[in-house]
Amino acid sequence: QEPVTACLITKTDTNPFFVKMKEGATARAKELGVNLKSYAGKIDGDSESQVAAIETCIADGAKGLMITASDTKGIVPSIQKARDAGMLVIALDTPLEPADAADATFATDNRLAGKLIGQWAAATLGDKAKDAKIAFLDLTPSQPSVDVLRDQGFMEGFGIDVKDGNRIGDEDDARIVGHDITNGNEEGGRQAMENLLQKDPGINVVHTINEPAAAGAYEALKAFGIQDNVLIVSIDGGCPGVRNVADGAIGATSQQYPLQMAALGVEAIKTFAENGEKPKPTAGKDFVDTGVTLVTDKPAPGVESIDSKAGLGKCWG
Amino acid sequence: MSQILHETGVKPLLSARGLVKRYGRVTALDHADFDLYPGEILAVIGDNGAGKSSLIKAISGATIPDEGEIRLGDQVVNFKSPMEARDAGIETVYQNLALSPALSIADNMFLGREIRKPGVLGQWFRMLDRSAMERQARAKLTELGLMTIQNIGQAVETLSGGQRQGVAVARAAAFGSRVVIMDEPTAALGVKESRRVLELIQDVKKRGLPIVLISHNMPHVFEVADRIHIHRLGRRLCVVDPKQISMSDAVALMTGATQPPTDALAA
Amino acid sequence: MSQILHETGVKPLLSARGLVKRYGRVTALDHADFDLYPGEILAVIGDNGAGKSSLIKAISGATIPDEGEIRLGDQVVNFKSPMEARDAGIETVYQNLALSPALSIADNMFLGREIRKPGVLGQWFRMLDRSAMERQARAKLTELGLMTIQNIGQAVETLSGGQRQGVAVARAAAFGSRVVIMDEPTAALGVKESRRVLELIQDVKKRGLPIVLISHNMPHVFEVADRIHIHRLGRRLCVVDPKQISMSDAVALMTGATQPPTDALAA
Amino acid sequence: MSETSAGLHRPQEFESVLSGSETSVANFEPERRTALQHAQQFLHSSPAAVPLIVLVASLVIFGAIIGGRFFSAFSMTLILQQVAIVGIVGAAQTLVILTAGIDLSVGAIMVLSSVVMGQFTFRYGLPPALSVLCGFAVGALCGYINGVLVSVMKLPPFIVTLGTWQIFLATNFLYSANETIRSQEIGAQAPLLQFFGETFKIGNAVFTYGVIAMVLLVALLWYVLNHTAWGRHLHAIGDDPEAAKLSGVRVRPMLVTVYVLSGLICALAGWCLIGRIGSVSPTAGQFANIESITAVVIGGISLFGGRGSILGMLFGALIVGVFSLGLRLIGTDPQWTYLLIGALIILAVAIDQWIRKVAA
Amino acid sequence: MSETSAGLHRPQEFESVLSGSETSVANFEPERRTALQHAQQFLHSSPAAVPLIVLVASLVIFGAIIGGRFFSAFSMTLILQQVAIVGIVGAAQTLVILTAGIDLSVGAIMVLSSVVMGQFTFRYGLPPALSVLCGFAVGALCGYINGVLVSVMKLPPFIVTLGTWQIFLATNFLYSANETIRSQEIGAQAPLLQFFGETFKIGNAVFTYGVIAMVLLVALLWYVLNHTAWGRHLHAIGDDPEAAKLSGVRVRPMLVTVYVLSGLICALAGWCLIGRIGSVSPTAGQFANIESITAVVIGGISLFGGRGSILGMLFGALIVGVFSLGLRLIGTDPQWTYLLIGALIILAVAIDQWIRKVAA
Ligand SMILES: Nc1ncnc2c1ncn2[C@@H]1O[C@H](COP(=O)(O)OP(=O)(O)OP(=O)(O)O)[C@@H](O)[C@H]1O
Ligand SMILES: Nc1ncnc2c1ncn2[C@@H]1O[C@H](COP(=O)(O)OP(=O)(O)OP(=O)(O)O)[C@@H](O)[C@H]1O
Ligand SMILES: [Mg+2]
Ligand SMILES: [Mg+2]
Repeated sequence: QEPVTACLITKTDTNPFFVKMKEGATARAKELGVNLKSYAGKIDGDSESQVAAIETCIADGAKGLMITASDTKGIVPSIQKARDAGMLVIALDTPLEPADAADATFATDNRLAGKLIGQWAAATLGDKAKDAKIAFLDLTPSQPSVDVLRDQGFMEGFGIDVKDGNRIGDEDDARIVGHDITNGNEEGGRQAMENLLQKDPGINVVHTINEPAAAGAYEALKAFGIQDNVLIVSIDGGCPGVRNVADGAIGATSQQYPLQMAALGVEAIKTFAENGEKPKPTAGKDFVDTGVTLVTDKPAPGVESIDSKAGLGKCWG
Repeated sequence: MSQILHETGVKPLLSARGLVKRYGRVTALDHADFDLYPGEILAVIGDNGAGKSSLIKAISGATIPDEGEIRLGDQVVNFKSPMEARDAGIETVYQNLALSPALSIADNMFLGREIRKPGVLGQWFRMLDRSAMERQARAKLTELGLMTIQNIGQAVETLSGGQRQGVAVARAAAFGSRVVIMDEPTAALGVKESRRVLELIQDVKKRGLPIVLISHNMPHVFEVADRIHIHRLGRRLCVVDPKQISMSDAVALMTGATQPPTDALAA
Repeated sequence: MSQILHETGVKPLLSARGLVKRYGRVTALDHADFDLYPGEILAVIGDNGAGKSSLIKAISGATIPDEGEIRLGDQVVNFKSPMEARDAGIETVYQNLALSPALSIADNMFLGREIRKPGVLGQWFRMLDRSAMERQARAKLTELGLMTIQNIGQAVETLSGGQRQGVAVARAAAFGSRVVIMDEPTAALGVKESRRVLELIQDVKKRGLPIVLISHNMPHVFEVADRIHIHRLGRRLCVVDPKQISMSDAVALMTGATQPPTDALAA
Repeated sequence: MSETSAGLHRPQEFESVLSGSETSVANFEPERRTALQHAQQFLHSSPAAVPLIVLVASLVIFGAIIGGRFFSAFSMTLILQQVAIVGIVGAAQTLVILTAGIDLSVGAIMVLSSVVMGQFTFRYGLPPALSVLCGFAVGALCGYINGVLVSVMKLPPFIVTLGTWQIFLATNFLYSANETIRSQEIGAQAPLLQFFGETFKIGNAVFTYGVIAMVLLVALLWYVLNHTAWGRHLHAIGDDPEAAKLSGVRVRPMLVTVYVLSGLICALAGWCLIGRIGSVSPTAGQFANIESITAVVIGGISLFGGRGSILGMLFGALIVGVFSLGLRLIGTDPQWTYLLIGALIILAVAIDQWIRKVAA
Repeated sequence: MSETSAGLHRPQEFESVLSGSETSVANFEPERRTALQHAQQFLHSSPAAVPLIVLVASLVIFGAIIGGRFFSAFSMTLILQQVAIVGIVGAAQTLVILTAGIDLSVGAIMVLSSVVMGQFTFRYGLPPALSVLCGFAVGALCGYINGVLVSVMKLPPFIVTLGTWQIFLATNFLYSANETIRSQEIGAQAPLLQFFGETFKIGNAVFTYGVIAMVLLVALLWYVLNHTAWGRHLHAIGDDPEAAKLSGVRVRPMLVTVYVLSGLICALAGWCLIGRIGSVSPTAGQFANIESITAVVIGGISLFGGRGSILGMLFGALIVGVFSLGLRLIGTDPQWTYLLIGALIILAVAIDQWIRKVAA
């Protein structure tokens, strides 16, 4: 009997998050004897490559595919083709729009992840939260859904009126110094931080879209000599990020579990190939929540968290 | 309008008055005049940089003069492009040839006046009639007895300098219906090749077309020219008759060693 | 080695034997020979495409011949680049001039042989001595009496064709220590400018340097040449003495109308 | 050498001997031609032959390695589908490159046109057919801007399109407010926009109308470039614009036309893009410029203009498609694909250079 | 015109009159020069003047709009810091473009070198200084590959570097396995790698060594390009490679040297990059090629080679930096920055063209 073929399609193959996702999937696939093929876009937002990858999987006769979609709306027709070809489609990390376009979604609750760091920041500042000065380092100008969910989740957690919860930038809270884009990397993080500090050097809270952006922001703060006066919060929980928490560069980060996501995905496809059973969503949610945990060495009252040592044990990358 | 050195009564076919052309700080044409009479060979001579090429470029539509008036027959013309001058019957061989290296000889000869297939193919699909063009190109080249080219479809870049010059001259001679202008057609050519071009010029004249010939080669000029236009410092200095003036005198005028007699002076 | 048309005993300064150069399907040089004797002006004539430029390119290191041997004095030389030929004292004015349009006259004259500042600046920081180069360039141009250029620092692209040719010729004449080669230096020049170049050639000869002159202008060739190398179909057909042969005979040989007498034939 | 008027109108004496000279022009033929030289000669005279050979060879090699999964009607037509957009944009790029230009803004024009088609329908409620026309108008306008800057202002095409690329792309993001229009909505309200994504089957082979559009477009342009005066003029401009102008080609209007046409073709690509990805997404097509240039280069078209065949571009695009699908099916890291395509680009010009040098 | 041997060695008769001819070369001077023409003349003779004027003007305008927040020593030096990497890569790009080439692979070489510096230290445990040397060696090797393909194989630089860009970038990802090395680890174990990120203050002005490196590099190259034989030769090659070769410039080795030098400068940029972002990240520097070409173009350096000043490139980079920071401080959408920079690119060449045309 031919081994089950499964596909993993990530946004890029250069971001450590997806690299680790691929590693987790590969390791589990090897254990289970699944033949795993992985594909990726060239850059974040490169939907055409993902479409081509889906088509390749169909041509390849794969039994199932896992995808972190670059264009969550745009990819749907291609996903439908894969499902029509009898494949199990699992959205990893990023839900599709509509979410039921995939057979299942294995994801972090990004809004919750944002909310956790928001709550932590508010609790850590205590009374000073009333007149905090907050910088938002976002992903790209196109406001992809992760960006929106994390950003708006943070605001909810911190106690900012989000207005339209599906849009960044319509808030009018005086504590927001501004938003800038980072492309999710160190370079962008540093430049965005510098620009916002130029706008208001009194910034004391920085929300970053991911840990590379946080690392870049930290470099900028260090160059300004104010790194100790500013709280940086982030989301990801990759090993470099958790170590940055341990070193105090990042105050707190919401850890997600890409390896587990991918591993669960591979298992689900294997099960589906054997007996046609589809995975069921987590109770109370419309997706399989792979969990999110706040990692910080300065726990704040009322926010559940683990310390960086524990975080390091579960980190990826 | 003075009709220099020509029987009164005959009107110039092509004439220009007061042409001015400036390139940045350089004034290439400084109120230049020009007259070409029917059926004659008019030589234009002058020092390097005197403005000869600029003059014929202005006349043939390759540049638009800043000032001045050009008449073809009785009409004032304003050529905006070489195409328009060509449509009016003025064909020019430019100093730098103006052939497209990668195109074939036939394509080059018919560039801008392609023949289309008859019928629907040509009218609706605008399909070129390659074989007709090649046939005609071969016929024209053979008729002018200019060269022995095996393959009329070969790219111009594979031809020797002399052969290329031949194609350019043949194109002008074949299609010029009112005037043929040649800017230093023999400058890079050997003795034999130059001779062929001179013979060709005389053939064209026999067909009744007037020719403008720019050249630095005095013996050639004095051999073929009916009148000589001497250009100096961006304007026409005078027009002389090669039968009544020696080469030495022409060269002296051209280089500024002597001044022209007043009766030969342009208007 | 036959020493054509030259007193026995005197050895050629620059000679070549059996040079072959192929460009794809074209054989530009087909076992060509060449001899230049001390102190002479050797003219090279031939039809377009006969291979004259290819010959002097091979001799001056601009192309590397496929076969054949070149000797300078008693030594076999293998120039890999024009630089090496120049270092050996061979200066060449190429048919297409070889000047850099955006560089100044002085920069062009000293290209590849720049003068550096004396002392630490020059040795350690390799700084150019601009003023020395400009001074020397001006001196050389004036000494050769070739032109009236106001500003030695102006870019070559702002010069007229005649002036550019002047700079190229002056550069070769000024720096050539053993041989000066000129490929059609007067092709695009007017009567006056051509005359200046011919005078310059004779000046250089007076300084004892031998000169190779390629030209299609028979009167010029017969005026200045001591010997005439006739090139045909990629090889040396014969060498003739302009004092003992008429222009007609030379042209007849060059174009293949007659065959050379056996005693003038190359080895 | 006494000079008398009697001497006029007669050739100089030394020229009289010319009548006896050989009449043939010096003509060197090589001693003997080797098989290699014959091959070079052939390849030189048919510019699309090399990419075609490479295409066939890569099909055979991948077929041998991967087997039936690759060498099936389904896979072959899949490659065509995946290549359709690049092929169409590549056709626009070919026109521009044949005039010795380059168009870095093709991708931006494509996506801007597709966004206009979508937003005009959904934001302003125009009938889809009208929106499509508006999309084409925008493509033509963008091309017109490029064309005027290149031909009238005489600015270098590389710089012009480097600038307009950023301008058109930014306009696209600002205008669309980064909003994607969902496939379901389009399917329900304006299926015309997805027209080029519709498929039909012949046996196992699956074609989309986008593929048909690409093939027809390339065939049409091949005809126009090779069999009409316009095509000849375009080649002449790329070869030597000054010579073209002097020998009677209207260079300026031709150049404007070429860029406008390129813009229109990009708009067509934008329409096909909606069909291909289903939705209207302002972030699509980021690499269309590099991919189209890659196809053109691998297809053996000279970046210096005037030389090459549009068929070569099509083969070039297909070669990239074959490599991408083949390597993905083998399961190599995508980075190896990029690496190989990079090597392929260099190899393609190296071969081209070699053919040209030896067969000159 | 009878021909006798007595007639030899004498000029033709008509030439004898030349002794009386005017000795001056035809010389046309314009009637009178307007102030505009004077300005054009000045701008023509100093190629870096236009970008300098634009730079000063944009500083003044943004200063007027934004006020002290923008117009402070601190902000000014911040722009310098943000521009340092582009300025260094732009210096490499300038060298290549002056030879009428283009280098699309600069960003890939930069990031590959930085990855080598980091990985050699942390993966193999080499001393940081040695790793840095290895990084430079890799940069030089990449440049050498480009140089050989361009000068020895005679392939067009655009295509060569289009290919090697993809090759070097893929190599970078494959080799690094996409692993980022953290700033804290580098700071603890190999601070040398972050050397160019260290800052020092003069009053309110904050400088990094990276900024110093950029300024010194540009100054050095300016000297070399304008005051040494090597620099003159480089200009001559860009102007007309055939002419340069025939007048005694060793074109091939020069070209190889230029590309190797470009690779080395990119490696330096890679080192500075580590300093700037703290960590070693294989995904950095993706847009360095476009950004450096933009700086060069806005700086008034001709893409056709031979013309322009490296100082212009520096001003060009700074103009982009001023616009980026200024627009962010005003609070416009980042897309407006791209749009304006696109317009700036076109404007820059248009002005350049105008100056050249009228002052020719
Ligand atoms: N396109 C141009 N741009 C700038 N200057 C030009 C241009 N064309 C001609 N000139 C200048 O105009 C003047 C006249 O040039 P033109 O070519 O008409 O002279 P010419 O008499 O044909 O000389 P030649 O005998 O050398 O061909 C020269 O000083 C030349 O430098
Ligand atoms: N770089 C080259 N590539 C291909 N063919 C060449 C090259 N250089 C010369 N040839 C060919 O070699 C032959 C000899 O050319 P060459 O330039 O030496 O002739 P020439 O005697 O100098 O002619 P002219 O009097 O026209 O200058 C010609 O057929 C020419 O086309
Ligand atoms: Mg002229
Ligand atoms: Mg020659």
